[in-house]
Parts: sequence; C-alpha cells; structure tokens
Amino acid sequence: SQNKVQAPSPALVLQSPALGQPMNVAQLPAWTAYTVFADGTGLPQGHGTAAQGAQVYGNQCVQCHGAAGKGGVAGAVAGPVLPRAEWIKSTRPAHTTGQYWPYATTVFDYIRRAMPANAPGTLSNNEVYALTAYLLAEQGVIQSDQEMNPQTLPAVNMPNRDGFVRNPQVPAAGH
Amino acid sequence: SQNKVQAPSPALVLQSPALGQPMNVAQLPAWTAYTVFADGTGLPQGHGTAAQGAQVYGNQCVQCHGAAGKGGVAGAVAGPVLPRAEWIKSTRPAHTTGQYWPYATTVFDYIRRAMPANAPGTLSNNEVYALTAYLLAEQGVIQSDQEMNPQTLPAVNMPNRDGFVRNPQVPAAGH
Amino acid sequence: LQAGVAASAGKVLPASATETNNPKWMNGPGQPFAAYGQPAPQESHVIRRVGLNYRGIDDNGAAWCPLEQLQGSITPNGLHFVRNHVGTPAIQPEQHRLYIHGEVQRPLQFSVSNLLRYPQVSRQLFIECGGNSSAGWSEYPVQRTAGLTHGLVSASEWTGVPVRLLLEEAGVQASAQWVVATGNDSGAFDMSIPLEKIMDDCIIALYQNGERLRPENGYPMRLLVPGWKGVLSVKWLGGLQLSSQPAMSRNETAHYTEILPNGLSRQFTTTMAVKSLITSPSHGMTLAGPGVKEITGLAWSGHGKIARVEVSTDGGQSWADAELCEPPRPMALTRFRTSWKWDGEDHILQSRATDERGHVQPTRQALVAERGDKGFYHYNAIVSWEVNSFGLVSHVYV
Amino acid sequence: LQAGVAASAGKVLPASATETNNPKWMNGPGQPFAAYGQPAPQESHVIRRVGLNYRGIDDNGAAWCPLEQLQGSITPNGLHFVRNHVGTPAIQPEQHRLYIHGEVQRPLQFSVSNLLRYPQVSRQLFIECGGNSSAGWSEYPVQRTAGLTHGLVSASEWTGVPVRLLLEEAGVQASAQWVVATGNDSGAFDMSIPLEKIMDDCIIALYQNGERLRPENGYPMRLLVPGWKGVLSVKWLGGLQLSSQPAMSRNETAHYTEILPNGLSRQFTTTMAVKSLITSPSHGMTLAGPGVKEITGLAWSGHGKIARVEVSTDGGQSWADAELCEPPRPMALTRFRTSWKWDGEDHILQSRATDERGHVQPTRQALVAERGDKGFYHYNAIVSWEVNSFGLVSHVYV
Ligand code: HEC
Ligand code: HEC
Ligand SMILES: [Ca+2]
Ligand SMILES: [Ca+2]
Ligand SMILES: [Ca+2]
Ligand SMILES: [Ca+2]
Ligand SMILES: [Ca+2]
Ligand SMILES: [Ca+2]
Ligand SMILES: [Co+2]
Ligand SMILES: [Co+2]
Repeated sequence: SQNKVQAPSPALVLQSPALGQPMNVAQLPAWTAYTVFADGTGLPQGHGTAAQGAQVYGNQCVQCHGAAGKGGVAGAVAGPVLPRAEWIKSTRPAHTTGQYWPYATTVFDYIRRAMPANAPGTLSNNEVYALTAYLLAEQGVIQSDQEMNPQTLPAVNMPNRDGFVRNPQVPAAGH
Repeated sequence: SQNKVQAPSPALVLQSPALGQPMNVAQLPAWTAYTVFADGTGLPQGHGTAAQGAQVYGNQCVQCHGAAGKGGVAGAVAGPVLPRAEWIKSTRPAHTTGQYWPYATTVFDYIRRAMPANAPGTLSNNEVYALTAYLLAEQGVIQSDQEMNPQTLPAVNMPNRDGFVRNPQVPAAGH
Repeated sequence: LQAGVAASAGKVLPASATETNNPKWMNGPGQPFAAYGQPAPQESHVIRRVGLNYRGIDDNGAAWCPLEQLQGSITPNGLHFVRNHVGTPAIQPEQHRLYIHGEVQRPLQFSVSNLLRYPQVSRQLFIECGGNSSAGWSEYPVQRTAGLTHGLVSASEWTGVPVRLLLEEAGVQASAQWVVATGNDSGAFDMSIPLEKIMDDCIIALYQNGERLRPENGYPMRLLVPGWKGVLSVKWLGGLQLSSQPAMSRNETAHYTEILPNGLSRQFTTTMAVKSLITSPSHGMTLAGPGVKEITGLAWSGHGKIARVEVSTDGGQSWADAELCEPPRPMALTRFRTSWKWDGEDHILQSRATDERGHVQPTRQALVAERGDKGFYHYNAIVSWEVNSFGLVSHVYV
Repeated sequence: LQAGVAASAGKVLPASATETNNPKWMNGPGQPFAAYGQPAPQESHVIRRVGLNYRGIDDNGAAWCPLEQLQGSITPNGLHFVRNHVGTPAIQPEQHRLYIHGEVQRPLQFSVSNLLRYPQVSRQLFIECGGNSSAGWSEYPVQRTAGLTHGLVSASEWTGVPVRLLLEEAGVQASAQWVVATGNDSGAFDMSIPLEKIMDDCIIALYQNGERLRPENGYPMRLLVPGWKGVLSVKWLGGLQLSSQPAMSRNETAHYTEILPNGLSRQFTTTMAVKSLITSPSHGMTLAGPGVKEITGLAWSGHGKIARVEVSTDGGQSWADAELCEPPRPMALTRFRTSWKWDGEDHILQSRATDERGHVQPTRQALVAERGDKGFYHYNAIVSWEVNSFGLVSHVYV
C-alpha cells in the first residue's frame, strides 16, 4: 500500500493476537498425524503380507479397481512395470504404483488416508501394510512373501525412484 | 490503463458497432415519453378541476394518503402551507406538495408515472390534471375552481418556487 | 541415497497415535457439485436486513448490506444493498428496450442483446445511497449495527457500455445539457444527470462482479454514475432523454434535496463525500478480553482515490495511519486495517479518511455546524464506537 | 423567471402520444426484497459445467467456470471453478481446528473463531488448476467452449490471515523447509509447499469476494498460494505440518508431475505461467454478420502483473496491443479488450500476454517442442479461434 504506518501512537502496532492453543501432538487426529514421509517417518507400528492384503483387497477394493488392481471404474492401481525407455513410448504412459510412484511409503500413506474411497479411515494399520504388500507383490516390485512393516516399507526399491527431476525453485532437501 | 494501443494494425481500432435502431418518437412508450418539464414541455392535451379530482381521489387515493391528502399509510400529499420562516422551525419540516415542491408540473408528472402505487399507468390524462388541481386547491395554492390544463399548470405559482439553490457543479440552465 | 538407508532415522509412531479419530465429515464422500454455488448453511445469518416502509405497498424500503459481517472491498452480489421504491420489476430482457430520445439528431432504440455487443469497460466502483448514514443526523447516537446504519453502500466490479458511445451514435444536439434517465420499475423512476458527467464516465452496467447484474440491482441494465449519489444510478434503465433542462422530477425536488440552515434547500447534489467507518469492532460486538485486536473498516470518496485513513482509539485526540489494502482505486471501497492492543479500559474508536484531492472526513460537530439540524442526505462524519470495560461496543457522539 | 411565462414555449404532446403502452412489469409493484439475492431466472443458463469422472464415487471431477459468459476480472462466488476429488465435506466450523505441528517449537491448534480475530490481508488473486487447458495437449484441437477448456481458473478478492503470523507464533524450527498442508475432505488431501513461499505471501483464506468462502471453495478456510498451481491452495485446511522433507504425497508424485521428453518427470512444479485467452468471440459463438466486434478476454501470470496483451486477427502474423482494464494487479486476472471490424472473411483470432517479468506466452508449437507430447499440466500456449465466413467460431491449431 502507498500509505504505511507513519507515526503510530504507542497503542497502535501491527501484531498478532497470539490465540493459538498449545496441544499435545499425541492427540492429533489421524488425518493430520498420519503423514508418512519417504524415509519412513510417520509410519505406525504394524505389518502385513501380500497374502493378507489379497483378502482385504478382494473385500474392499476389487469393486472399484478390478481384479489384481488391473483396473475397474476407478482405474488401475497395479500394472505391468515396463523399462522406462519402453514405457515412455506409449501415448499416455501409465502412472500405476509399480511403474511410476517413486516411494512405497506413498502407497501406504494414500491408501490409509483416502481408501476405500467410500469409507476412508476404516482400515487398520495392519490392513494397510498388507494392501501395500499385495499391490507391490502383484507388480513384482517385492517378493510375494515379503512382509511390509515400518522397517521394510521405506526400503523398498521402487522402479521409478530415480525417475524425477525436481523444479529447482523448491528446496532440494528431503529425498 | 498503462498499456494503450500502440501500433494498431488497420483492422484493430476502438469503435462502436452502431447497433442502435432508428425509431419514431411518437411510438415511445408512455413511461419514457411522459417526462413533463417545468416549463410545460411534455404535457399532454387534457384538463381537469379540483371537483373532478376529489372524486378520483376518493376512489383511488384516499386509502393510502388519507382524507384530503392529509396523510394515511403512505404519508401526506397535501398539508398546511406555512411561511418558510415558520416551516423551518419544525424538527422535521414537511415536504408536502404545496409547502415544498417547486413546480406544479412535478405533481402532475409524478402522479401520472407512479400513482396509484398499486396500479400505476391506469389514470387518464384528464384524471391526472384533475388530481393535481384537487391537491393544489386543497392547499390553497390555486383557486378551487381553476382548471388545470397544459397552459395553466406550468403557470401555477408554487410557494416554494424560489426555495432552492442549485449545486454549482451542475448546469444552471433550465428553471 | 536409498530410501531404505534412511528408514532407521524415521520416527515410527505407536499404533495408538494413528487410530482414527477423524471428524464425521471425513468418513465418506462429501456433497456433490452444484451448478451455481451458495454460501455455507452455517453462514445463513449473513444476510441483508430488510427495512420496509409499510406505505400501502409491500416493497418500498431498503435492504441493508451487513457491512460488519463482511471483509475486503468487494460486496458479494447477493448482499449488495437495495433501495427500492416499488419493488423489483420482473423484466423480460428480450422485450426490454433502451430508448435514447429528446435533443438528439437520431432517436435510437437498443435491445439488450445489441448492447451486449458494444465495447465495454470494467471498473470497481462503490454505489452509496445519498441517504446512507442518515441516522447520524439524529440528536442522540442511534444504537444499531454498522450495516443497519451505514449499509446503503456496496462495491462491485461493474462492467458496461460507456454511455458516451451511445449518445455519439444518436448525435447530441448542441442545446442538450441534461440527460433524464428513466427506470422500468412500476413507478418509472426518473432522475436528471448533467450531460457532461454522462459523457465523462457514466456506463450502462450489464455485469456486476463478472456475471449479469441481479434483478434487484437493475437487471437487465442500470445506469452507473461513478462517485455520485446512488439514486442517480437508475436501475432497470429504459430511457435516456436529452434535454436543455432537468426533469425536476419528484425525486430531485421533493426528495434528495437538503434543507440548509438558511431555510433554502440545496438541489442537484452529486458527489458522495470522503467517508470511512470502522466495521470491526463496531456496535453490538463484544471484545473477548484485553489483548491485540484487529481494527478494520472501509473508506471511500466520490472524488477519487482514498489517500489515507487514520485511526484513533482515544476519541480523536491522537491519530495513527492505518494500512490500506491493495492500491486504492478511484470511487471504490478501500479496506483499511490496523492492530490495537486493548488494555481493558474505556476507549473511543474512530477512523478518518482523506482522499487524493485532499478532502478530509469531518467530525460530526463540524458537519452539523455547517449543514444544520435538518439534514438527511450526504452524512459523512467520523463515526465513534465506544468500547467499555466489559468489551461491549456501542455508538457514541464525542 | 416564472414557470408560467415559459409555458407557451413548451411542446404540448397530443393525448395519443401518452396513452399507456408500458410493458406488463410496470403495471404494479414488483418483487419483494430478498435477504440474499440470486441471479435473474433468465440467466439460469449461466452455470458451472460439471464434468464427473465416474470413478465409483459420485463427486470426483470438476465444475468448470463459464468464462465466455462472464465479464470483468472477478468471478462471482457461485461460479468459481471447483475441482473436487471426493466431494465437498460438510464441515461444522465450531468443531473444526487448524493444527500446526511437526518441526515447530510449540504445536498449536486454532479454532475458526480465533482465526477470524487475526489481522488479515485482502488481495485479488486468481486460482488456476495445474491441469487447466490440458485439452490443449491433444493432437487435434478440441471443440469445446472456452469455459469447458480453460475454465479451471477463477479470480476473487481473497481475505485471510498471513500464514507467517501463525508459524511465527508456533516457532519454526531451523530444520523445517517444507509445510505439508492437509485438507479435511474425506481423502485428507495433502500437498507440500516450500516454507519460503508460505512465509512470503501465503494466506489462510477466510473470505472470498467479501463474504465467508463457500463450502466448495474450502469453507471454513483454505490455503491460498498466490500464483502457484491451484492444487496447492488446499481446501478445508486442517493441518500444517512443518518438515525438513516434503510429504511425497500421492498428488505430488503420481499426479501433478510432468513427463518430459527425456522420460524423466518434473516434480514440484509451482508457478502458473503467463497466459491469456480470448473469451469472446470464442468457440461456439456466431458473429451476426460483418461489422465492428468487441474482442475481449482474460490474461494472468503467476509471476506478477500482466504488462501487455496483444491481439492478432490473422493467425499471429501481425499483432496490436489491446486495452487492459484497470491497472493490473499481481497474480490476478486482467481483462483485455479491443475492437475489430470483421470483413466477413475467414480469420484466426489470437491473444498473447506478456507479464511484468518479461515472460511472453508461447505459441502451441513452441510449447510442444519444449515439453513434448506427454504433457497434461501447465498448458499456457496461445489459443486460436477461427471465425469462418458464416461467422461460426471454432478452435484451431495454426
Ligand atoms: C468406491 C470406489 C473405490 C474403492 C472401493 C476403492 N477405491 Fe481406490 N480409488 C478410488 C478413486 C475414485 C480414486 C481416485 C481418487 C482421486 O482422484 O483423488 C482411487 C485411487 C486409488 C489409488 C491411487 C491411484 C493413482 O494412480 O493415483 C490407490 C493406490 C487406491 N485407490 C487403492 C485402493 C485400495 C487399496 C482400496 C481398498 C482398500 C481402494 N482403493 C478402494 C475409488 C475407490
Ligand atoms: C397503495 C398505496 C397508494 C395509493 C392507492 C396511492 N398512493 Fe400515492 N404514494 C404511495 C407511496 C408508497 C408513495 C411513496 C413512493 C415512493 O417513496 O417512491 C406515494 C407517493 C405519492 C406522492 C408523492 C409524495 C411525496 O411527498 O413524495 C404523491 C403526490 C401521491 N402519492 C399521490 C397519489 C395520488 C394522487 C393517488 C391516487 C391516484 C395515490 N397517490 C394513490 C402509495 C399510494
Ligand atoms: Ca472415519
Ligand atoms: Ca441515493
Ligand atoms: Ca464510558
Ligand atoms: Ca400500466
Ligand atoms: Ca491444480
Ligand atoms: Ca477456414
Ligand atoms: Co533419503
Ligand atoms: Co424558466
């Protein structure tokens, strides 16, 4: 503005009323507490396998994402994983988890926060680990008997992990 | 704007599409044709007296403006006419037609365009002349037997004719 | 760096921290899309306050803009103030015409669809009723909200056709000095505007904040007379009659004239003077205990841009400049703000605006001294809100 | 001068000229006042166009702003574009909280009523979805209206609390470089924004065009990230988590990333580039015969103010500057206009914007050459509308 404070009287200063209330982070609601970062920060205790995940998937996901995650009304959540040079040749290269997503933690985080779309927040942490294991094993990204837990999940070697360049305008820090 | 046309190509010039359609002013609808000016311009042929006006008033006006125009739900349209020096002493000086309005033509014009408020545009020109005569005669501004017509109406000597000073920002021309 | 290597650095949360304790609105898909959106149901108290005159017809009165509930400098279309004499006409746009006649070379008529094809201009402009803030003339300070006292002002981005273009097309006769604008409400409301002003900056407004203007604000078109009293911005515009003389219509003789101390009345008042108002804190609010408060309000002037707004918390003894939000635009509302640390004592809050031509908003005392005690229109004095030690805010005169 | 003396000079009209031939809406009192106004029923065709994705839930999709039916540079709140993933949550404001946590000294929670008491700022800003105009990437020119192709952009005067104030209150830890913003839709939509941008100019928006923001636009509060892709302006904001690393959420990895010609994908794109669009004449309109036409449209840039808009009527061979309406504001929509005398022949209309930093809107050819054929987001190329000899306007590539 062209008209900044020139000679404020003592009582007139631009400042904050400081009305924020201190809080115990252990009481944060799930939707904001459960951000899972790529290095595993934020992952809850728990574990699950592809076999367990296949069961949950068949009950709660298949109706929207199809058999083995290969696509239904809501699109594929698992797909073939092609070498990048081949993948890029398609007109509309697939963005499926195994092919495109750089971090396995993101699969866990997104399923936990948003899926199943008609009843989000109803899965247990073990179910989310299991579903993540199931989708990754279906795509050959992990062994079909590998358990997903707070240690193994961030260590998964996602095929497209090095497929991204970052806009230099944002911090380089953090994965 | 900071960015006016600098080097317009031949086809690009700011101009009007000129889509107005010529018209015959005799066919103007009443609501815009019937502006009556203070010198009488715009008055239609016709005439009426206070006695005739009293009848129309009793049928179509009295329910809102009260007996003899002295006030009903919609306020007074006729009132006592006080000398200005006395009038100005009241807390809220009356704006009634005889006391305050500078031109009799305005009374005609307004009744014709807007009254009766529940059915405007239903009065004949003769009825409007008569109603104007009635309200003015009630207030002693004209004789009770004086006919109002295109010649007499603009000549009425309204008590507050010289009661106005004009904002110098507007043209001095025209009454 | 492999993600897995860093995993041990990650803080793993106990399962309990992530048990779902989400609010109920997160349990499943939300509301569907709406073709035309509406405010939140929880904001249903943010409405215009309708004041009816009960004069034998139902719709003579005003709907006041709830200024103290709003922010920024644009009025949402649903809350723009309305002053109607005989209700909002249900105009069929395809049957509506604008007639230009009187002292012109070629009388012309324009359909709405043809006018929509003209070059247009867009400007953020306030409209203020000449009778806004008339309660300020009362002997004792009226105890009503800011909106119910000063809410006959609103601002929109208006888009429309410069009237000049249409008058040039019709050919103005040398004798013409006035333009009589007539509306299509059932009272055929008419007002006279100097030709010079019309040619200078008046527009036939077709759009308000991006969309076609609303019925109660003049659909399908209204005149917009920037910075001048609102009654001149004739709604439901249908006629522009050029003339060497003004119409001397009922609303420019019997009303919208001001009785002066000398017993004469000022006629054809035009510009809305420089003015400002603190909208928060304002009458009826309660401050929740001592501490830092935002003081904010609106300033405007029919003469041009707002140059400065000062705020006082001691009834006008000392002043400090407030911050003006975004570069002020001429004849638009300008939001001002400042912070104030309330000590819990009695205080009188005031704002004082100055425009780019150097006009300064007067005290109530000065205004009444100049204009007398019979005023009704063009009240622009400094408004005083008293905060008492309970934090209650009321209207006072100082 | 007595009025009567001049009376003989007055033109007296024959009685026939004043017989009542008024339109029916003038026959009696009109509609009563409304507490909250609505558009004219005759404008009921001016609506957002809803495009659903039919992905197993009802409300995943977008509602497109009908740009070609609007004017000026403000979008009315009811027509602001909407991009929803899982519908609009029915948030109870008194139960809603904003949590600030992560790498801060003091985790804090804020109720809506407390946030409303903070100092605020008001700015006219556009929000544009990163996927707006994605149809431009298609091999053949998509034949859809301007709004249905480019209508994921809108502009409002947003008022809200600078996020900086709240973060300073919480105390930012030196390690923090990102802020993860989470919404309260049922998908808990989250995006990471650089802390530097947040501290610079981001606001917690509480008001939109003067009134509280609408449910589908984020009620009771949304993040506003000026000039950057719209998905970052997280709606129904509930959490701000400070962190040394970004969340790498689904929507900043699997989506809103751009596949480049070399097979890699660009991540964390930010600024919406300089762009413009002729909204009239545009696809689907018909010019009513040769003559003067207004060419008008919108220009914007996430880098700052629009400095210049040029218009071509010959497919980009020659250009002329258009008029910019009101002084452009940074990261707002700027309306441009010019007049064009159509000769009835085939013409290709284009607009080209330049911003104050000197960025010039590229041709489609240049954009595709740089970004390849796998693009979806951040399409800002010059748009070409062809007017054929029948006056029909369609979308072409040149
Ligand atoms: C009622 C329909 C529905 C059900 C059931 C459902 N989903 Fe989804 N899913 C969706 C929709 C819709 C989206 C896209 C949401 C968006 O665009 O924001 C989606 C997206 C996803 C994605 C991200 C895909 C991508 O490429 O971005 C994953 C992963 C996913 N779902 C996994 C699951 C799992 C696991 C389950 C079962 C626990 C499940 N979904 C059940 C509708 C469903
Ligand atoms: C149904 C109610 C109603 C009826 C019937 C009615 N009026 Fe009115 N009258 C009003 C209202 C309401 C106003 C004020 C309108 C406004 O403020 O714009 C008014 C105003 C007037 C005024 C202007 C008063 C002033 O000081 O500005 C005059 C003169 C008038 N009426 C005359 C008449 C006459 C003559 C008739 C009968 C032909 C009539 N009225 C019938 C309601 C009515
Ligand atoms: Ca839940
Ligand atoms: Ca007024
Ligand atoms: Ca006191
Ligand atoms: Ca009639
Ligand atoms: Ca986006
Ligand atoms: Ca052709
Ligand atoms: Co790492
Ligand atoms: Co004379």
